[in-house]
Amino acid sequence: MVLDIIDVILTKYNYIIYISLMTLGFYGMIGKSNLIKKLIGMSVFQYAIFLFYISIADVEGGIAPILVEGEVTYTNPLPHVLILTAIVVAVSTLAVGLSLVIRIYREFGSVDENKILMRLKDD
Amino acid sequence: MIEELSNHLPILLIVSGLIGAFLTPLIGLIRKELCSFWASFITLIQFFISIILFYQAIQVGRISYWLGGWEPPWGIEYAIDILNSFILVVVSTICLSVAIYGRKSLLKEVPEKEVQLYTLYILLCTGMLGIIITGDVFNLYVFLEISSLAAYALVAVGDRNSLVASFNYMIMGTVSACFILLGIGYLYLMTGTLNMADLSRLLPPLYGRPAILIGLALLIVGLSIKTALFPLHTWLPDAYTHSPSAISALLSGTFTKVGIYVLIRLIYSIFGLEYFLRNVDIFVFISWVASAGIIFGAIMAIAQDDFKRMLAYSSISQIGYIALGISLANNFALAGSLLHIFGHSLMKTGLFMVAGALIYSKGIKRVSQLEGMGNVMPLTMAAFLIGALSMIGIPPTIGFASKYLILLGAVESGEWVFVVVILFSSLLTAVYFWKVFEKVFFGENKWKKGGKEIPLSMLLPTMALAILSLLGGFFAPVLIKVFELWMSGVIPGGV
Amino acid sequence: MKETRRGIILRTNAKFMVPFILLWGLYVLTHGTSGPGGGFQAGVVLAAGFILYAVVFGLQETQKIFPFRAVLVIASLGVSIYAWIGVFAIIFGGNFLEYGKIPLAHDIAESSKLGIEMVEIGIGLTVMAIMLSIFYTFVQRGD
Amino acid sequence: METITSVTPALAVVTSLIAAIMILIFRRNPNIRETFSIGAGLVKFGIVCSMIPAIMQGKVVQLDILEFLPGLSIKFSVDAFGLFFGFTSSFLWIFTTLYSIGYMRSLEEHAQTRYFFSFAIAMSSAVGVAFSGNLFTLFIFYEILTVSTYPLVVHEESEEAMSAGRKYLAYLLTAGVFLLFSIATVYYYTGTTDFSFGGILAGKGVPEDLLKLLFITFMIGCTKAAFIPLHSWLPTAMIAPTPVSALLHAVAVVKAGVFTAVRIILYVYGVDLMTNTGLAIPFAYFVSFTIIVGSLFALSQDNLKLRLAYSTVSQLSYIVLGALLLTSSGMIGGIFHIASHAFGKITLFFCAGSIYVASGLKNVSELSGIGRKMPITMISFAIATLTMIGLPPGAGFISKWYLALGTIEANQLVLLFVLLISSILNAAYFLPIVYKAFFEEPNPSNMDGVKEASPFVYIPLLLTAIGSVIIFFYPDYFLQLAKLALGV
Repeated sequence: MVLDIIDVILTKYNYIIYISLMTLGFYGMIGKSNLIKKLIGMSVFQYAIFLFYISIADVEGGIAPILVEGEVTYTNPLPHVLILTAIVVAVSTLAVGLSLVIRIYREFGSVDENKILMRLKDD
Repeated sequence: MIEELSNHLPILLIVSGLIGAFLTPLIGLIRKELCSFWASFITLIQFFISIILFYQAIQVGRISYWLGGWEPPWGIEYAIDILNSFILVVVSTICLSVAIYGRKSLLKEVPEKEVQLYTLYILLCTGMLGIIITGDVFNLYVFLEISSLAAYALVAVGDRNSLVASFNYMIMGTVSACFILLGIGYLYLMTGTLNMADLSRLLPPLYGRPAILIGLALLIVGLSIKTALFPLHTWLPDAYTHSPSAISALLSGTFTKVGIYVLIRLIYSIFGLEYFLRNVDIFVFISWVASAGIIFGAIMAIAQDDFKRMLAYSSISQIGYIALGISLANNFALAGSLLHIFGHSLMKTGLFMVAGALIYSKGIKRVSQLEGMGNVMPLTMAAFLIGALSMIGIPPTIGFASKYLILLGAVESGEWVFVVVILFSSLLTAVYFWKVFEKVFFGENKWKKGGKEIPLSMLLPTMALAILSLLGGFFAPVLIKVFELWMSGVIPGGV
Repeated sequence: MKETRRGIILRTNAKFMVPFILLWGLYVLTHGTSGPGGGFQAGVVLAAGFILYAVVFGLQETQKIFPFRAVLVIASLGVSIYAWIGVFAIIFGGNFLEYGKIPLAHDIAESSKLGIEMVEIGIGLTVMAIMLSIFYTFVQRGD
Repeated sequence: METITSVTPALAVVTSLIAAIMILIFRRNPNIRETFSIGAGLVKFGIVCSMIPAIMQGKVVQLDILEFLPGLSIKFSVDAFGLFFGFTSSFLWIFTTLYSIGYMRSLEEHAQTRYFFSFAIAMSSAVGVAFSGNLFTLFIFYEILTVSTYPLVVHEESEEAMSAGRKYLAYLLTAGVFLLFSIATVYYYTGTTDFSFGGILAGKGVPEDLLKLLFITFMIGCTKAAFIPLHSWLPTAMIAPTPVSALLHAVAVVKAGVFTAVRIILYVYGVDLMTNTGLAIPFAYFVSFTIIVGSLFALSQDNLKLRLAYSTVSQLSYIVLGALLLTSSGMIGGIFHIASHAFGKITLFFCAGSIYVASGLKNVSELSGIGRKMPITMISFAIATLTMIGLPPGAGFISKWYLALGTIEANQLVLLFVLLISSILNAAYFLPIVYKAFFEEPNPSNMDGVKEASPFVYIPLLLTAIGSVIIFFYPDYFLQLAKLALGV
């Protein structure tokens, strides 16, 4: 039983890592009231998924997918390419998020969600 | 040359949008006012391309375009069949009409920002068209994010509260996009392909695997957030209420519909109905949740005084109808859902345009201030009347046709509870619209002086959508015939 | 950001670094077809060069070299390059972005390579401009 | 049965829609606007009449417009029964338009364009209901009728009118929902919603319990027919201007409800199924309850229009009762009563409006001696009263005669007794008005200077009163139609 668990941990550690990171990020997004921290959580959340993608691309004994002579195993390049795109998307989202936070700060004078909501109610 | 180009329409649809979006700043350097015309022009092109594609799809059945000449499943494929070419037409119609409408409306509500607004506007439209047209799930994700990012930014240019609304929308939207990305990852992990047609070939042998189920669950949850399916709708009311009216009109008419389209594509094309009937009975769950959303949205709408907020809650309710139709999974209900996608786009966009017109001409945002507007802006209010009647489902409007089909679907499945839900919620819909009617048409006229219609460029799209939703009921049979062409392939047993 | 005299070491180093950063960006940009690299990375590196310059010498100084309007123009230009290459492929009878069909060189492989490189240049320019515009926007708002 | 395909039924419906648009366009010029109203009425009536020869030969005029799904289409099909209703309502529309012009102008009412516009649409849909070839089409026009009459009910725009409007909608839209449910179920089981005499539900494997439930939901759907306890919208709606009450709440809307009920009983369920399931007689008793109680309510009203409204509640159920007797005499009597009640009740409402225009009086107790001041109005009133009670020379006599025959044929002597009692009650609430009008001394405080209103007001009511007498003397045409409707 214990061995089984250890076995799972050893063979599927990539899943465990990405799920822990995702949960962490999710907590940041939902649990923190500071908008910047929410954004950080969001980034962690996104990057956890990227890690998942990268980890599934790995082929045992594979090398970087650059053409070489002879019989070799390559890792799967496709997820890398996909994640490259996804990273750009993530950066853009972060940029939009940050610019929103800046404007929110200038409008409400705070980046704390509770304070902002209080100020909205006062209107 | 023309014939040459007609083979490349799928990509031209997207490229025209991309070029259009990034040329907007340059045009803005010449003259800011030109931007809105430019946006109308680009969306007009996209509209025509969509129409032609729809026509071609009906003729041919399925058009496949290989990006860079790479054969799928290696390359990205734009696959157009009757389903998505129809949605293309719906979305591009709304994009075009809102672009024309927005010229005056946006200028008034958000002055001095034309360049950014229209760049994002075209990007949003193009992103949505991209989601619809693509036959590659990862490409779908990218387009989804392009349009979402544009949408966050567009929502944020509204009033003071819109910033917070946009931020929440962004957080929810990102969670949804991540779920979708993760779901795609699981499907890729299991099948090794990203092409939709390929997926639908490779999935059946893997039906029993838990990883497939996880992927599906993630995708459905992610898409439910994007479509604002109850109870994941929390971003929607604020986002629609506080964004500029033209943007609310666009988002309500198109963005949620695109999400619904992906849901339909996922359930009926990629996974296939077989999977849900045999392996995972998720439909029961979706249909109950959708029914709860129908009732919840309608009741919340009754309680609102803010006109746009009322419409936003009404959207949640109507999206519930579409989802219910999808989950009933028979011909009537599915045809009804597709029709309701079309109908709801027309009506809800039209209604938000009316809300924008009220803000434009009188600065009115609340239902209680609407007294006697029927005398001041008769044509706009006539459009409102038609749209609202269609929303309630009064014949012969398109709203009636689609709701009736979904009702037939519910009867056919023997789900009497949903029959009651559909019928009861029509009455609730009548309640919240009638509240407005009473004020508008029979209220005391407080606006004796200065009664004036909105400018023609705003009035025309509003009226056009209203008239379309009135006539849509008459086109419904034709559309249903077209849907049947597609449905006969995805629903076992045929019509 | 106020115009203040920064430390001389900082400025000298920056003056020394910026050309190399830009040069390296160009290298990455042009080698995307045959090695690791490409438009995205190059764009970010190029933008980093200008951002470093801006951080050290101030925003106004940078905007003298690279005004906000120019950023917009370059961003548009980059995407246009990408799009037009694709459209050229259509004009020469291929599918969108089917570089092989564009008669840039004698054989298909060579014109493919050139086509991709031109697209990468477009992407690089756009990414650089967008990164810069994000930076400008944030910094300007801080005033 | 021989069918003819023709666009005539659609034309009849579209005529008043076009008129409605024209009314909107010429809203600034009342004379042209009213010309269109009258013109459309005449044209429409002409179109309806043009179908008479064919129908009289036992043919059916049909037109398929749109097919949604197999068996689910928008379809007009004019048979004798539909023509009966269509003819009656379009004929009376002409008079009502004339009367409306007189009434609205005398009172200088506001929003006249909205009034005539809604009226035209309502008429369109009433004729649409009459000419519908299937339940689906019928439902469409049924709902349009509900919506288009709402502005007429709330015409006054007072707080009271608005709440009356809300009640009106609450009842009728809910009813529509029930009707829609029933239609969907029928379609699911039979694959069609087309009417055919003898019924479409029989032998389709519908569980018997569901058949009964469905009948109940159908009848709730026919709330427009004002069965007690779903009647209370009708008296409330009396706040509308009198011409509206006259045409819509005595002829078009309520008759659409009754018409639908009879369509469902005879053309969806069919005589055999109604007998076999044992639905007919219990429901006939239920309807009899409405007949008696409606009359009792009417007795207790002092407001003239309310009294007429409750009388309508009671009289409408005669028609349904006739259909439920399932004997040929009963059914003929029921169908015939559509016409005789229409002519009688519209006259009575016209009279009530005429009195209101001329003197501003609304209550029965104030009417002493008015017959001397307004002889034409009150003589017409007296004639119409005869029709309502069922005495010669009123058309109501014929329908009640056939109904009575029907009860005997059906061996339901209790129902015969109900008819008799209700006739006595009718007499009890109408004759005192006539007596007051002619034989009591006028009260000078409210009778001074009262004289007949404009000819636009009193001529239509005189004509409709004469009409009901003519029907008594020449009932052949209507009887023929009624018999054709039953395939006798």
